[in-house]
Amino acid sequence: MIKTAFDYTGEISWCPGCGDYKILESLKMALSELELDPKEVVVASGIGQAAKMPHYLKCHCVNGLHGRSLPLAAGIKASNRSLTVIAVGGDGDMYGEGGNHFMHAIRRNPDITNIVCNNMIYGLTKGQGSPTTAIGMKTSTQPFGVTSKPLNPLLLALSCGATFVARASAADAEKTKDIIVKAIKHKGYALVDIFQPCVSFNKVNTWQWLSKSTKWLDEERDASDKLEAMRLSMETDPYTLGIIYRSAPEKTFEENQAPYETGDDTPLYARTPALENIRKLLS
Amino acid sequence: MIKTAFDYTGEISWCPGCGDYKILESLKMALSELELDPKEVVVASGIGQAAKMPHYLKCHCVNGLHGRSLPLAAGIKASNRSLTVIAVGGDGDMYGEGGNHFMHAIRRNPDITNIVCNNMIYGLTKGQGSPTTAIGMKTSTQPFGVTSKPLNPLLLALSCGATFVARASAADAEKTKDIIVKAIKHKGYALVDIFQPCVSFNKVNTWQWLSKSTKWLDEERDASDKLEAMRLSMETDPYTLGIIYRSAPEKTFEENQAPYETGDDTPLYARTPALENIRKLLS
Amino acid sequence: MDNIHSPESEVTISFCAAAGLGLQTAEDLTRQMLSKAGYYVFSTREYMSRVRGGNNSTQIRVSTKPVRAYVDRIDWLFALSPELHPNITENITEDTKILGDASAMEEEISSLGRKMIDLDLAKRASDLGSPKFSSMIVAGFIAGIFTLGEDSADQLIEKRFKDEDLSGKNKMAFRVGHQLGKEYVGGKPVVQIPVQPGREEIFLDGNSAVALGAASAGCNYITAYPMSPGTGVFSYFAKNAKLLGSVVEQVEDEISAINMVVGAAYAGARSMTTTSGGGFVLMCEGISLAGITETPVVVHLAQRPGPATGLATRTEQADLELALHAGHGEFPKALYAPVNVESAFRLAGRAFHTAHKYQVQSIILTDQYLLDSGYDIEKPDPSSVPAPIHPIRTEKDYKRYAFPKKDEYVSPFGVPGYGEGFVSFDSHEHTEDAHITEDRSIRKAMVQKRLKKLEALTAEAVPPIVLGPEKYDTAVICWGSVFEPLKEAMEILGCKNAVLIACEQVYPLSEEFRRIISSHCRKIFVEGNATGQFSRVVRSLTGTGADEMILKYNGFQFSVEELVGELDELLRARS
Amino acid sequence: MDNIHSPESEVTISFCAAAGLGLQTAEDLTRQMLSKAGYYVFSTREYMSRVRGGNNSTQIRVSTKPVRAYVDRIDWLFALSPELHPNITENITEDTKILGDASAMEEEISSLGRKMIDLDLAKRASDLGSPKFSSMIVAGFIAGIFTLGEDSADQLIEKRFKDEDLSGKNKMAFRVGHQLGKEYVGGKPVVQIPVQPGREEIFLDGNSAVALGAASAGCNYITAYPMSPGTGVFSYFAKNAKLLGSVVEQVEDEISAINMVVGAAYAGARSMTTTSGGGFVLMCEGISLAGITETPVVVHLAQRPGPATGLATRTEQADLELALHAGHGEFPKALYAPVNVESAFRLAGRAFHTAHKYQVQSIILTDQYLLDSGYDIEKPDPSSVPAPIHPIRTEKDYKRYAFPKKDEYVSPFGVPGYGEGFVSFDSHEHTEDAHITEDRSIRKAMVQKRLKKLEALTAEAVPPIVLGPEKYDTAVICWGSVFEPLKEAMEILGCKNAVLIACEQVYPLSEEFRRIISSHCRKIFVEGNATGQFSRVVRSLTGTGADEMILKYNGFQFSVEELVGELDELLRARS
Ligand SMILES: Cc1ncc(C[n+]2csc(CCOP(=O)(O)OP(=O)(O)O)c2C)c(N)n1
Ligand SMILES: Cc1ncc(C[n+]2csc(CCOP(=O)(O)OP(=O)(O)O)c2C)c(N)n1
Ligand code: SF4
Ligand code: SF4
Ligand SMILES: [Mg+2]
Ligand SMILES: [Mg+2]
Repeated sequence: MIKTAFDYTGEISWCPGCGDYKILESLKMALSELELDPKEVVVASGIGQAAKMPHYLKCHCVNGLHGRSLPLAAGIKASNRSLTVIAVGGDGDMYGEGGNHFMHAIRRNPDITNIVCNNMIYGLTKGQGSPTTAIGMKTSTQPFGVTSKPLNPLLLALSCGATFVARASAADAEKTKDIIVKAIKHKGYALVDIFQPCVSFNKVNTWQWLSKSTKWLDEERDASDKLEAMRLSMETDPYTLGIIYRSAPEKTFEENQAPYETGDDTPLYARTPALENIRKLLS
Repeated sequence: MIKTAFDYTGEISWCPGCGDYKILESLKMALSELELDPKEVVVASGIGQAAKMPHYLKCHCVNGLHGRSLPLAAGIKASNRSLTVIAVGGDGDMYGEGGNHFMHAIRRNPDITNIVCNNMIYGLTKGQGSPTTAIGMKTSTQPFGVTSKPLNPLLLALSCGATFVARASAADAEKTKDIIVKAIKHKGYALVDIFQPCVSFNKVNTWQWLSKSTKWLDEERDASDKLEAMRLSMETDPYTLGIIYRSAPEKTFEENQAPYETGDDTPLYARTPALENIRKLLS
Repeated sequence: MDNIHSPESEVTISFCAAAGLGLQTAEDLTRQMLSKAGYYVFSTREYMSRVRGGNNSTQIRVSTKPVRAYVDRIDWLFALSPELHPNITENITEDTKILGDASAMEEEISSLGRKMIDLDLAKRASDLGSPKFSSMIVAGFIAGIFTLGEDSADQLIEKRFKDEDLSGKNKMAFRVGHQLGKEYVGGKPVVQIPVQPGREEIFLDGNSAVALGAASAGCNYITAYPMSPGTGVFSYFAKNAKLLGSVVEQVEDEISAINMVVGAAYAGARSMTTTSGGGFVLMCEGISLAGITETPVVVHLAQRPGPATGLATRTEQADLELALHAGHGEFPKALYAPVNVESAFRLAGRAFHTAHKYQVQSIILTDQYLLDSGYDIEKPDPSSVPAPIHPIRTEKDYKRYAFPKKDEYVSPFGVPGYGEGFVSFDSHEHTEDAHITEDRSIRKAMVQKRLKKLEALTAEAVPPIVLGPEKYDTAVICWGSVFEPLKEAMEILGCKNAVLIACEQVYPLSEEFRRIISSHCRKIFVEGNATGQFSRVVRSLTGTGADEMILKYNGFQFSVEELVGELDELLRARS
Repeated sequence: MDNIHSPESEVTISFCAAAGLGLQTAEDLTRQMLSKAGYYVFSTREYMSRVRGGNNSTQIRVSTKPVRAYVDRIDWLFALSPELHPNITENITEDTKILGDASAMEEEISSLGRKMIDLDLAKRASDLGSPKFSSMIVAGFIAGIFTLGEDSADQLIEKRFKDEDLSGKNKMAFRVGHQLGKEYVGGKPVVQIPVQPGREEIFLDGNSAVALGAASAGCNYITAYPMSPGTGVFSYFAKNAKLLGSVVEQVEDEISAINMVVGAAYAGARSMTTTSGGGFVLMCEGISLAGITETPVVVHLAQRPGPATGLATRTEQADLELALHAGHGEFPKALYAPVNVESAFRLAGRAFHTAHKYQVQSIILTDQYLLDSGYDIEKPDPSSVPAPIHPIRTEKDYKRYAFPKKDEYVSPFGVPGYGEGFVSFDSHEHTEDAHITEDRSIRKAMVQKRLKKLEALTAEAVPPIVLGPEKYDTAVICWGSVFEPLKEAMEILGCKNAVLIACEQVYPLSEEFRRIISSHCRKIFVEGNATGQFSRVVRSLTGTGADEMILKYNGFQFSVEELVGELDELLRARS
């Protein structure tokens, strides 16, 4: 493994063989390739195995509530625009408990990168079905098989108007790194959903399944056709990997906010009360 | 107005000219056309102007919390399968506060009909932007114009796997009635999003706008092409009205549940504890 | 007592109309011109949860002395829409003058056994070109009965209607009303204009006061999901976002609202969210997050009657215990309960100060009555609010949750991107540098670290307002918006042996309040809820609660007269 | 006292291993074979919030007398993974026998100044064909030290491993261990097998007890969003859905969980949802909805340490006040706090009964310790649980919220589709037939209607368990899972002047409890939280709270020894 400025040296509590290690590696490589200063990077998460990731990086670690990383991250970004803000979490975290924030964060378009370690299972709570678990898969709380249709996060993001939608794979750290780099560079909200084997609880979507059931898109293709993106995101045999959709960046959440409208990017912590204007309002 | 078995005769607190009156009319006509017994019909809602609708119908009126009508309705349906259950509410109710339930109810596929009175505004709370408000529209809480992208509920429903997705219009009570009839008949979750002028707070999406900016689909068309449905739901000039998508019904939430698996449809209220089986578990 | 109002020194005007009739303009104008003329004015509103129709009312009390509370009495009733509600009809007396359109209202008024004065508004307004002018005729009429000049509202009208033609027509309507009013009182004002004490005051309602107090404390990030009556404070910020330099975001739900302000505060913003009980319950998870992460946030909880949707646009004080125990697990917080408009401004500022000084969560408990009521106050000084505490520049080995130095209560507050350190944040029990731990002794120490702040919060708690004699045998205790009606009631009763104790901070309890509560007097709690929540909180913390309670929970504020009656009875009962 | 345990009558075995080593099988087997052999067995687990690695422990107490509580003492320590935690290392004494693989553990054990017994498990297991057999060797070893037969687990192994080859190999591994163990004790059992009292008992843990109690009450609709430690009850229902005839749905979030069970209950299901504090806060909105709509629902709140994520897999009792004040607005509820496994079964049933009888919300407060602990109990009788109350057949003019008849507390409960009436449901303040109203007097009457149920809930409240002398000067008061350790501690102390008062219902308080609390004795509250929540609740309701408190909040249950120590000190201090 390449050394980066983001390397954490303490213990990691994931299971040996977990796909999260690979995603962590890709993320560190991406941050490093972008030559970001760890002190300008905030990685925010919810709760879950994937959501432990901020603890395993040398940068500002923000570990919030299950499902709530996106509003947390948007709050951070809009308070200090110079920070690079990444929201990371699991499929349950982002699409289950956090589903509403997911939809509306996309509409709001904060300039953050959203990485979802999609292992199609609830890992930390020991193997219940997640919103992306396949129909029929048996779990501890669905012992007769999952019955709800799996969510398609790519399609969902597209339908909410995301301008950068990608799917990567824990099995290909390098390509995943490339995608994360592009996602971070993309102005506005960017989704990177990453297939991730959970070796402890998901006996269906394994490393082997991953290599057999996915196919990378041509990197050079024009990814701006939305309907085509939708079609690609619905393919399941094999599943499409790569940047499914990318369109011109749009005005971000922060850019729309009053404190920054005049072009003054001073972070909110450094600002003082608008006493003069308040006096005006009181007259 | 035609008289139906569902007519309520008390006061209605909507503004004169509100699109909700027309939707109420369509709903009553639909229920009546289906010859449903009011005592077998439950209309459940959240909070908002549209969500007052159950009070204005003669049937079982269920008026729950803002955003929560879908889980409430699913709970009712799965407790007594003989009831016809309709969940009705506004765009804020269903797509804002209730956004997560919306996504996941579709995945769960309870046999309920979901009617959304989409006035692209928060009516009851006096005119704030809703998830479907157009960018740039000025409201009391977005005095400089809405900045988030409007949600496309049809696309969202399609991307979550709904098997019946339609958009109707308060301006055409008859056609809207037809669609509601079909939605109720459809086994499983069915979405009917209905454009509804809010004469008090939405000065953009008016009755006039409605007539100018929408176009009905041919009723006879085959609506089973999903990608085509997605395309249609993204059209905005004009907006598409009609059954955007309809595919073969799938197993419902209730059908998947243990109490009904053997084909016994006795409602849960009439069941007794499984004492013998509990004794078995205790041995 | 100097402040007791008499029929000579005051009149009360009530407007009753269906929602959506646009009476707001007439009300605002009335308030403004009377206040400009030197009267003291108080106004309050009660309204149904609907956009058009129904019947809402606004009360405007006009006096030669300061007025700040809701009364039953109605001297002049402008009954502009049918189906008056009991809060009006029950208070119509022989002395109430009822005005409006006979064509619309006569039947209803006579069924009440009363006569009405026909202003023939609809016709007169139509003659002027539109039914919309009705309300301007009413405003003019009021100017007339106070014998103000017929031009007394001209400036205000011009400000309101930029269009010259429209403004001209409104002035005309005003004059029509003015003529009628003046004639009606025969040129003798209903209340003499007070001698102008050269007041430099400003009309402020609770909503603006909370918003401006927060802004003065440097609030620069506010979120909300709309919910009556919590939305007013948010709308104020939205409208003035550019002046206040604040991020203002309406979010998808209350869960997002709280998490976003927690994120913002972590990054150094001074953030607040505003809601009502039904939204607040959804924020409890996020408040717990702020608790364990020691993130300073302010939550404005505008109370309304519950449970669930309850009475969406009405008033109550029934979310105190909810607020106190908001969030799972144990962590300290500070609860403020403004008692009036000045208090709302001051405490909003204080809430920010406390939150940031002790890295805790401040909750401001208001209610619909407080927020929708207003009067002229001395201009509040924004620099009277404590200046924001800025974050430190972090060192390389910065630890966000470092155990505080001796005699300190908090770890130094750093923010990401300012300094050499990493500023982390963790919702688990954590180590000093904000990483997950399950170590038993760290857990224990961190719990103690957080809870120890209660000492400081108690030491700095706002002492209660104490009004009345030095020696007393009875303490009449209230919190929040009940204060002003109760104060006026006690002034009227002229209680010799009873003091009024009003709590602006309801948790933790100040030492001063604890002393009073532990003294051997009779305690009467007056609260706007059905179970005496504050009395229960006080008892849980001190062992002493209410001996008697006066409670109200029908969606309305106590009126002065009602409190006079109930208190008098209780006070007599003992003596 | 007959129940005091001595080294002769009991041994405590602790297993320590990384998560994911599959030790569960060995533990289960040990428990089962010892219990079959006639010993009384108690087992409890504590574990980290991770799937693999770390270090978790299971304690199995084996005795000739009933055992039901957690102790510090460790007689036999199977240390199977390195990095033992302080809860283990601090309790290793000279008498503790430490067993495991020297290759993995010797260094660590000697650093503790102790010697270990090398079982050479890895090697022996590999010799048998797979490292997985380690745990079976351990189980066999335990059989050996108790001198059970080498075939004592054969049936159990066959049941567990259907595959004949696998089952055979496991039996072999067991025999290898058995031989070692037997040799080690020289054929003399560590504790004599008790005389079999012909017990017809069943091992039950808290999770199964709550689930089976609920099922016996007819629970036929359960929802959850997974959250430790609330998931166990849900998984039990999921696994047995077909036997129990229950709708079982894992939902998208806790908000959906509560609203779905409210909808189900409205339609006549007997529904429950299960969660922990962080999910419970999200349910408060829905509980308030159930409150105003008078919908009977049961919420199982499995407590763990907070705030926020806190210690996700550990135990605490810090959500009592949250539960009591859950939901905005004011409405009655009933709070149960099972004290042990029997109590969990009984109270789960009771919670349903109360909820449906009074159309209120019952909350069952358990905690991780209670849920993950178990012992052999007399088979509970499902028909001892009150039978479900069935809805009425509605008449044409049915009114869901009809004011109750004199001396009744509830409106008759109808459901849609059964009878001639419309059964409506409204989250606003409503009329008798469930339509929105803003009428002041109906509001007041409806608030009173709902709150009046508290009278009945109080009258029917479960009285406390009172153990000890008739005359006493000290009451040691606890609630929930602290009961069993406290009971054992007090037995050991042989308190002559102190009674143990354990509350199985924490709200409303029973008359019996109120009588005790108002008596002039010294009150010591023992609680698993940092602030003495129950004592505060009691004080808020009675004016009397704790004189002293023993509190613990580091994520672990009180051990018997700890309570003996702390209580002894307190009791001596006074006398
Ligand atoms: C409000 C709330 N509900 C439930 C939980 C329990 N919980 C923690 S992690 C998790 C799911 C983890 O699954 P996922 O997000 O897919 O992450 P993974 O562990 O698979 O990486 C759940 C349900 C919680 N912490 N908070
Ligand atoms: C938890 C919660 N948050 C906020 C509200 C306040 N509220 C009531 S209705 C409403 C929005 C209404 O808009 P919509 O759902 O579009 O319905 P409409 O009135 O437009 O028909 C809001 C925000 C509430 N009742 N509950
Ligand atoms: S449980 Fe699954 S997701 Fe979690 S660490 Fe283990 S392998 Fe990874
Ligand atoms: S506010 Fe709008 S949506 Fe509500 S009743 Fe009036 S017109 Fe209809
Ligand atoms: Mg997952
Ligand atoms: Mg709307």
